[in-house]
Amino acid sequence: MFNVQSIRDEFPILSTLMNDKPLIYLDNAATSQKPLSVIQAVEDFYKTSNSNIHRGVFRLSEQATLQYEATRGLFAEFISAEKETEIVFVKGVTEAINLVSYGFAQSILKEGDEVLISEMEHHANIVPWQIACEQTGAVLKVIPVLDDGSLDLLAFESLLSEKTKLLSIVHISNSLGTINPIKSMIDKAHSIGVPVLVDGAQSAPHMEVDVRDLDCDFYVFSGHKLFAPTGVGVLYGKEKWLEKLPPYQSGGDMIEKVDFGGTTFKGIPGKFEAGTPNISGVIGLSKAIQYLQKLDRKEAMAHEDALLKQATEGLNEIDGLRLIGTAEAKASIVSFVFDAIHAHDVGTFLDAGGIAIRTGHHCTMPLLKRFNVPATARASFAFYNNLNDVDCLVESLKKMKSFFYE
Amino acid sequence: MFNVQSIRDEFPILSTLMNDKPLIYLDNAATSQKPLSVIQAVEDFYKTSNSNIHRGVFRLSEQATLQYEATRGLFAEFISAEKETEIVFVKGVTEAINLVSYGFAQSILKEGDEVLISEMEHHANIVPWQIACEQTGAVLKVIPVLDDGSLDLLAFESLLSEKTKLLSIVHISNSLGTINPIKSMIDKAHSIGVPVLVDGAQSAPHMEVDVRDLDCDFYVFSGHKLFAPTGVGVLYGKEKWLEKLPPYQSGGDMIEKVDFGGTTFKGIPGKFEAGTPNISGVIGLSKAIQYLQKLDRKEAMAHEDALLKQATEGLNEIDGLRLIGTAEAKASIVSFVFDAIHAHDVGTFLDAGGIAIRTGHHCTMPLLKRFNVPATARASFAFYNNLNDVDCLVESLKKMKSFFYE
Amino acid sequence: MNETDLQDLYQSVLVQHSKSPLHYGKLDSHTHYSEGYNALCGDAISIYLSVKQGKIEKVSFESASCAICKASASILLEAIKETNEETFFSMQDEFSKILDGEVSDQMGASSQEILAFQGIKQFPSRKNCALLPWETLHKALNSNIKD
Amino acid sequence: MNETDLQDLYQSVLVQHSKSPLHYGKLDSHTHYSEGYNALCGDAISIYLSVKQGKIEKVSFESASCAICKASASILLEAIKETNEETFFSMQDEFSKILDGEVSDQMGASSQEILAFQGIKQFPSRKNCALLPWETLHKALNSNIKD
Ligand SMILES: Cc1ncc(COP(=O)(O)O)c(C=O)c1O
Ligand SMILES: Cc1ncc(COP(=O)(O)O)c(C=O)c1O
Repeated sequence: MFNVQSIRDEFPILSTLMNDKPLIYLDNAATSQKPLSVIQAVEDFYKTSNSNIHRGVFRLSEQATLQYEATRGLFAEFISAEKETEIVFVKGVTEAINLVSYGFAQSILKEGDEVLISEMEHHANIVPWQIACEQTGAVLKVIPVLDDGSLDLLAFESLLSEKTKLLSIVHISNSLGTINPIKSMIDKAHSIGVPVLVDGAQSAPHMEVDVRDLDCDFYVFSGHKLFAPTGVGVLYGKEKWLEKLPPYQSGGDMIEKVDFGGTTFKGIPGKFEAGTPNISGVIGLSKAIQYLQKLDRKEAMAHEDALLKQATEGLNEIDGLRLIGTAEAKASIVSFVFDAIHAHDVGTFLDAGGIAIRTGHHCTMPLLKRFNVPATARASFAFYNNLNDVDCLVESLKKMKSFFYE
Repeated sequence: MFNVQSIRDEFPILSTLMNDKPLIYLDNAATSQKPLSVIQAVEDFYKTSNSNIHRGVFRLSEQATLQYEATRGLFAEFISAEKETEIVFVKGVTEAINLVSYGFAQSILKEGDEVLISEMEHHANIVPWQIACEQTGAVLKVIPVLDDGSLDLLAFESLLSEKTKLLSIVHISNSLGTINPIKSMIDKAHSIGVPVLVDGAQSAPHMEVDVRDLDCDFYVFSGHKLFAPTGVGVLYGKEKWLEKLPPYQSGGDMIEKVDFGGTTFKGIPGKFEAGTPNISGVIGLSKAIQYLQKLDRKEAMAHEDALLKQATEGLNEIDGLRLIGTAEAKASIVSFVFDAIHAHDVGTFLDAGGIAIRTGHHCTMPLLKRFNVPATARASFAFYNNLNDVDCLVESLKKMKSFFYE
Repeated sequence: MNETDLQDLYQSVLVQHSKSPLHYGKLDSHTHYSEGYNALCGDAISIYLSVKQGKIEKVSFESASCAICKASASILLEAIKETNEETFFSMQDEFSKILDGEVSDQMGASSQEILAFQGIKQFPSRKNCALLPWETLHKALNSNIKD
Repeated sequence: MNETDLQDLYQSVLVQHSKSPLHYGKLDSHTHYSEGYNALCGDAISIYLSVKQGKIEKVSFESASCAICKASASILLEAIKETNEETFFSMQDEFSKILDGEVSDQMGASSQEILAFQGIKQFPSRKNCALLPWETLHKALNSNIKD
């Protein structure tokens, strides 16, 4: 049995108050909370072994380097990557996609080429490609979204062509919760030689990811959504792709030899990791991965599915509330709007009751435009949420209606 | 009186052991240790108020946003910047220089233009400019270093010209300790309209920095060298320059409006801060700044000068040891080589006695080539080091000589 | 923060304005126009003005925005109508004081309705909602279309 | 880690080799050549080989490197001289086991001097110093210049 209470006990923030009410944290798609083991690992690092890495022969630096590098192996195992050199540490999904889009703009995209994304992408998977296209004369193509919030797969097939140099697609929509059929999309793309980048910001926290099974060419993660500290993330890239891309940021640690006559770079993954990295962040990430490895992730997912089901049923009972995103395959994210109450006002009302949800465009403006709403209210659940959290949400929304309507 | 012991008590790591000996940490130029207040602020954030910023109307997110944004004001005050919108949060000095060099490559540098750096730059202030020059046809010019490790200022004056589009120069050399006369260099550069970027990685931890007095156009910092967590840093830029540079990374939070027909960006500093930032890092940074603001920095500097003096005298007494970098104006960094013992072996020997120094090229390969040494041993002191640390270093080096020579 | 604070924020006058805003719609012939966005929440507003010889003769707005923003626009336009730039600037000063909770007897230019925004000081993240119409009107005044 | 570990690391045979390395200098006529760097510490080494009909006839190296690296190069070249590629590869296998502290009786190809590197297992960051000449020789063997 999945014991939510014992899991909740490992997340200190879940027993705090917000606005004098017990905190009900339903903004997990924006950022996740951290288990004690992660928090303590960061603390211990600074109290007992802080040192810069990759450059010291002294014990402290050696240990920090080992801890840092061991995380690469751990993460490779976590996502079933073939080699740990395919794991690049970055700041987060935004940096990861910028690294790849910069590389494509520098050395792959030419005038008339196409990059294919979808209408449900996060701005982090739109704007870098707009810029890369502008710089190279390539064209950005967009897979439309259907009324239920799923991708228009017929359109996808007709948009995919020999001109496509990359398909860059979100695994789970942070706005709608839609789970895209990326495995079959990757198969289709590969069948005509198109590489695929998967934005895994929302999927890694919810499900097991096996990059070798998916056979994606790139997969990107943000640590802060994966129960790890802020300021750290991972770019997974197949060796052949990481070899092909040029370095991104340059400076210390990513070079083999610097000379005013010419500089040579390290191999992968080093060539992408310039400067002092977020060492404590990576160490925190390793603890988060270990935490997830101990969890029964299938049960955690089943629990999240139960939360989603209860939330969907509860919200559907509220008059004047409309769910945005009702695809069949959905992760535990619910986005909704009211006829006569703006999402922002919904958020403020819930907040007063200790319930933290997100309101706005969720960095998916084109998607909201497609649904013709300026903003939605979004509740997103993690495995440490419980059915009581769901009930409180639904009850508060009912109370809210009478507050605004009477 | 400057009470070193009470300061040491605030840095937990200084009372730990390394290789069963009390840790003597002399690698401060690589990264600094953190006071308890910084460590605890990060811990508290994750235990009580972790949330994403800039996007939430709920109290938790509001508080995180306020803490994050307040750090901007604090930092602006710390370096006497005119406006807090001139403070951009980045990963560290490496990212800061990459941001500026990318902007220069995109929208300023043209064929035949020149970028002026020096022979004592860290790789982070060399390689990005090599790449920017390669991409634009601009030429990288290099101010030579004299035998004592100071800049050749006559050469500087003749290298500076109307063709120069930027002078990018380190304030304090991390390899040699040399303090460059940047104020007069900035004056000279400005007199012919050349903007100046100062690499402050080593200066901010050692001295008060007043960017308005210096009148520099950019000044860059790494938090981890400034007693703050890893993975956070600051780019200071004059408003007119930040306005002029194009955005760097793109994605969420740096946009005003995203549309497939065209995207508009936020103003400064937002346009440079794409994606979820290192929130806990910024909060840690704010505590580090507060810590430094409470310190009497003039006394701390005088204390560091005393450490430098004692170290220099002690090392000069050792036969076969040669100091690299003997400029008159020096911060508390000593680099040295032995005739017959490689720096790496020096490092290992000291490490066995609990003394952490750095050995190698310190990410300044061209500088070491100029001095014709493959590597140096470097001890760098912070205000929390004491005279006993210096004595232990000198004594251990003497013991080492008999270990290797007998 | 609690229900009372919520009631302070959403005073009935504000809720009323947000449900039936004054001056809602496009102005066919306007001399000044501007759009404003609040990237945080997705609020968007357009403000139309017709200014003749220094006098703000006609006003209107359209918005996709929250109750606070809509009420703020409605109340602002009603207050500003048939006055001039100077009146707007002095009201704007007072308004930002009100949002910070600094209400004093000296406040002359502002209507009673504007004082209803006092409750916002408990909700710092909502200040921008109230300010958006003011900032947009300010921009509009600088955007002389034809004169 | 303590003085004894240090003495294990810097065994006198190693210190001896590092002070008076064998085969130091350039080979005028070589068939194979490679350079190696250790970016961590700045160690740099060049290895020259003259291979005829599968036999490694002449060997030499030049380096700006630490004692461990220099001793490793000196001992390696002495051991490899007048053998062939296969011998090198089996010695390389054994060498990496020795660095990990896995020393067994089965070890045949390696000279006694190579066993002196056992002490390094207490100093993980120094392994690369010992390995650099081996990796560079490996690269050199793949770098046939004229044949
Ligand atoms: C689907 C998706 N992609 C990208 C991002 C951007 O991630 P980050 O802000 O951590 O870089 C997010 C999170 O905001 C997301 O949900
Ligand atoms: C002078 C100087 N510049 C730049 C850097 C690079 O800083 P970071 O690695 O924090 O980006 C350093 C530190 O290594 C430095 O000492």
